[in-house]
Amino acid sequence: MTLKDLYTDVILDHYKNPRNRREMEDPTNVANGHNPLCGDKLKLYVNVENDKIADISFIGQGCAIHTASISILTEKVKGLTLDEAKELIESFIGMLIENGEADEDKLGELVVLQGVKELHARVKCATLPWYTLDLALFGEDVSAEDDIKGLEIRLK
Amino acid sequence: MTLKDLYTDVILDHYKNPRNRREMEDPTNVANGHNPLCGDKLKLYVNVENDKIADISFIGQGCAIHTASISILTEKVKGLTLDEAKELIESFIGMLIENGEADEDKLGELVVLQGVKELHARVKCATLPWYTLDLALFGEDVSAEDDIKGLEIRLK
Amino acid sequence: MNESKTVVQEPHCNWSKEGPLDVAAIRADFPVLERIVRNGKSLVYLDSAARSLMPIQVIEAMKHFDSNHCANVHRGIHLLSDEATGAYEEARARIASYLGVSDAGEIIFVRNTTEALNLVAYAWGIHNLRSGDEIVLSVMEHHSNLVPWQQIAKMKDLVLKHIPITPSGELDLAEAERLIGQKTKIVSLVHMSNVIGVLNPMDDLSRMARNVGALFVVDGSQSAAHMHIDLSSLDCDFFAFSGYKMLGPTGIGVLWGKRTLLEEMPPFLSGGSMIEEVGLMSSTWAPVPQKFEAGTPNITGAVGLGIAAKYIQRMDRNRTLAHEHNLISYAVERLNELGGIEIYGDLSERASAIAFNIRGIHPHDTASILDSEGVAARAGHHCAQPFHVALGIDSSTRVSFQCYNTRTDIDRLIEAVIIAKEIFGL
Amino acid sequence: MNESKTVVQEPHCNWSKEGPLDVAAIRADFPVLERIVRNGKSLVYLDSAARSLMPIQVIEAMKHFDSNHCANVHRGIHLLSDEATGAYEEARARIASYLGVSDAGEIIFVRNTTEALNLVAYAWGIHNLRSGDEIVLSVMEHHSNLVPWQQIAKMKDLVLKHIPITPSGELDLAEAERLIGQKTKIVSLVHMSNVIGVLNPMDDLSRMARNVGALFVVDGSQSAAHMHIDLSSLDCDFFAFSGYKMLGPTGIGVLWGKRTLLEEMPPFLSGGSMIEEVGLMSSTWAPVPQKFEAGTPNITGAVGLGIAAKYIQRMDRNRTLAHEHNLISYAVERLNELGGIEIYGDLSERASAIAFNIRGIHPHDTASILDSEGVAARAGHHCAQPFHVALGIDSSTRVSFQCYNTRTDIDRLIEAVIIAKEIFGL
Ligand SMILES: Cc1ncc(COP(=O)(O)O)c(C=O)c1O
Ligand SMILES: Cc1ncc(COP(=O)(O)O)c(C=O)c1O
Repeated sequence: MTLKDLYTDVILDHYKNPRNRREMEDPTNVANGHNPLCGDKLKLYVNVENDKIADISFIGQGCAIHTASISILTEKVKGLTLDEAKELIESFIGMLIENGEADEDKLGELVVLQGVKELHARVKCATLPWYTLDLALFGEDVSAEDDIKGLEIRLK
Repeated sequence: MTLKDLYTDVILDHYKNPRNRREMEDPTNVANGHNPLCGDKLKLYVNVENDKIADISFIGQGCAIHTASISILTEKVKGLTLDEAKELIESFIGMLIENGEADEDKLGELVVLQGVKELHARVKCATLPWYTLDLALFGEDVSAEDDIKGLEIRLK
Repeated sequence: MNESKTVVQEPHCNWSKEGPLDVAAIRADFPVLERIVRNGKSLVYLDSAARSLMPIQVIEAMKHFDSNHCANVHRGIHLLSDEATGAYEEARARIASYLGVSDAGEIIFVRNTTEALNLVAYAWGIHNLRSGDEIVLSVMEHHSNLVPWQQIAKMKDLVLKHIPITPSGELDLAEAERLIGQKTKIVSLVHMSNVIGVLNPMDDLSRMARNVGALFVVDGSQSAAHMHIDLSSLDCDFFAFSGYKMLGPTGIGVLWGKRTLLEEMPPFLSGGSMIEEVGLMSSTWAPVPQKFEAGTPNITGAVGLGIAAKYIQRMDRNRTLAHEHNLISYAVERLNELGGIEIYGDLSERASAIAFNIRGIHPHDTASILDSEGVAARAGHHCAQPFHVALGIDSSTRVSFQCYNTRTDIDRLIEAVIIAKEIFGL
Repeated sequence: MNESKTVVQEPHCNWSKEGPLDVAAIRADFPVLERIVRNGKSLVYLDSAARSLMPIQVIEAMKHFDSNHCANVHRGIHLLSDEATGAYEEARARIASYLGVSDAGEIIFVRNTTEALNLVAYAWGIHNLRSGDEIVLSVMEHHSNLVPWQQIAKMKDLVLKHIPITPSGELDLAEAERLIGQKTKIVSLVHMSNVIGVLNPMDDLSRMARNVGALFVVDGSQSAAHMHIDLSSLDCDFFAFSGYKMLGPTGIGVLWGKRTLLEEMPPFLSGGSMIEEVGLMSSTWAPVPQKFEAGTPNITGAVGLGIAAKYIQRMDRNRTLAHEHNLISYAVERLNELGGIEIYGDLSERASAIAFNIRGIHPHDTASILDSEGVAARAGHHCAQPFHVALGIDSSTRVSFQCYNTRTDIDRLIEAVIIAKEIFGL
């Protein structure tokens, strides 16, 4: 794979114009994601209403892979139920971490990130937002402003 | 060299019947020799009168090389002037440490220890008594009971 | 991380993995055994307790790694660095498997046992020990399991106690029971003696430590090389050993610790690689095990150690131990036949080493004569001065064994001992 | 001791020792340079500041040592142990010669720079520093020269001060003069930056430290690999570096210290090999350098480092530095031509490394694209987070150079940067 195939227009577009990059005033759930190895940091705000993701946004900076991953994430999960979000998180992480096939039906646009799998050192760039979402939705005590130190352990 | 050639009758005789192994009541000079690497320890007593070694003795235990070296030493230096003793010390150490020829005229019986040179790890067994004598005669503050910690540095 | 490909291949071995140990074929893996040493004699290496030899599989794996994957670990995006990271973490996983540990993150790479024990003494000790607390060691310990505790004891005003030995050279368990009490915070003991080869009853000792809530630290320097270690059943908190005693290279060793303890402990050495974030005035720590691996590690050493572990696992530690037991029994029998030999410790079974003296010959002379006959043995206190004091001697001659030794080696030893006795007219 | 024969032969080199560096012939010594990496591309290795490659002479010397002289050092009477001791001490003497040090006993082998700096911080620091004492560092330091001092500062209630940088990225000497004052007990500074390749004016800084009677500690991790070091004229007290950055193996590094200081200092790690006599309750220390080398050292690593030092000395560090200066000037020129590139530090001369960013591309993306073109570079904070903060950035792309790099390598770098810009539509 040459990297022209990885850095598609979709990824570059999300990198240059990330969707939903803003703070949120009254989120129900918040989590911080941090990859100390590369310095990527993000804060994810979620507004869950009636078991559905009514709104989602983030702040933070990172590389193109990271930014595209979080930007697409916010678009894809808005409106999903918590169960549906959980399923998507698992599919996405499964695509990059396990040796399973990418489920195109479920993942849609997210399959553009599949190529990251071949670049071990970059996998975390793509998965960090998803682990952070998992934490925001299903972690313990995530409504508080919790600096999630342990996150990179799960990424290792 | 097989070790039969090193462990001659002379060495074994001195090992089994070391000469002048006894404490001394009123020595003028004392030094302790210690090789922590192998555990050899000796205390050397000298009685210097009118610039001559009137009496010399030692206590301590060690291997055959060490014991023969100290035993022959006591025999050889008794009666020597300090200058003569210094010369002998230098000849002996020179034989084992430097690449010079052994001076048989000066060293006499001591040449039986020449073979030790080929056994790097054993050279200190043979030289320790001589460094200790040097210290006893010419070191600073050696009339006191001085535990010569630094000795093995000089042996290195 | 997603490591699909193996970077460092497992060792290829030509000998059979079934039946008794095929020592002749195994010997062919050890290039040092081809050495001709003093007086044209072929080498008989009986000093494995000081350092074991290395099989060509380990030497070649390291050479291959340095020739192909020479890069630093962690953080690197480029292929070589990714491969080096993969190989380093593979080595960690191999050591975990060697020790029966399921969480490879509990494996900390250090230089040697000494550093591992210092790490525990400093990082756990400084922060958890209070004046008057007691540490129980034994008189059988290697200096590395004595001196760091002496240092901490001085710093924190602690009390050191030492389990004595019985006349047969074994730890005195009745005394141990008495010494390990309510004030005991750490019990740190050698698993297998590097002097007389006795295997200590760790289950009993662990139980005593557990009963009083003390940490149980095991110096596995010798045991890791000679017997099957299963840390899921050996109930200890820390286990330390060095690579170069188990067919691996120098400069790499292991501290295994329970994750919960490691996570609570402050770091020991600090600097690059063990941090999360660094500010000018303070920093936060990376997770375990990185927290304890400051600076660039011995990457190639870890790779070599991983292969050494696999090599030993292929031989099967039950097979090698049986082989060594056989050899040692034979050696003890032959030495005893000679007469005039004092063997230290009155043991029914010895692993790895025999310490003895020929009456009337100082061990340095013995070792020199053995050396001149091509037999590499060690003489001295073997970094266990207090143990020698307890045995009532200054020093001893030690012969120690590994998978590659044979009965012929012992016959050569016996011949050399006979020559020593002859030379000394005994 | 009486070491007549050389155990480890000096490296044999095929290239000419006169005239300009014969880089083509030198490259042939480095097996990794034959690697085909991503997408069938040959390797362009521009990550020597993280780890330099190893010449075959070093790799073979280590293999030869492990295959022939595999034994432990110190104390051993038998031939192999005597040879191993000889080789280890030979390595110490080679390092002394490399550093212009006449007393080889001042060379202490450690794992890496990080351990060396921790040793100074703990062993010297704990015993000599008092509440309120000041330590002066700089914002340019590698984490390894920041975090150990933070730890000691916390322990002993010390004050840390940091020399800032000027807009051009150099240490601000006027500020240094102001910060180094009567309360300063230690000044510890990096000799050559691992990020922007600036060479700090150690003579000026040393004078400032001397004026107030402070210790002067030099982090020579980068400088030891790239320039002629003469510790008889560089007026410092401690000098630390790692072997794997100067064509040697991982797992071995050096702390040089003045004998008088080393002799006064208590030991750091304790255990076997660093003791004189051990009792159950207390022990006495071996002389320098053994006092600081607890446990079995990385013998093979030291041997490899000794050969690496000789290899570099044969190339002649003035020649390699001139070669690297040439390359770096060319790289800077070509990068600047491209436009849209920010190079950090406005320096007339750079040694070893260039840190840059392509405007609009995150350095991780840059490094990945470089990697896919076969160019190994590094992206991140390079273990110098505070320095990046001072430069006003989060991270950078770093390319770094060694004797084996060529103009072709830089042309390949430039092509890859152009591809990165194309991919990102810049
Ligand atoms: C300037 C500088 N200091 C210290 C270090 C730390 O070296 P090590 O990881 O070998 O301890 C490095 C290497 O990355 C460095 O470049
Ligand atoms: C029982 C025991 N403990 C500790 C050590 C110390 O090991 P190292 O020198 O590798 O730190 C040794 C090795 O001599 C040993 O045999």
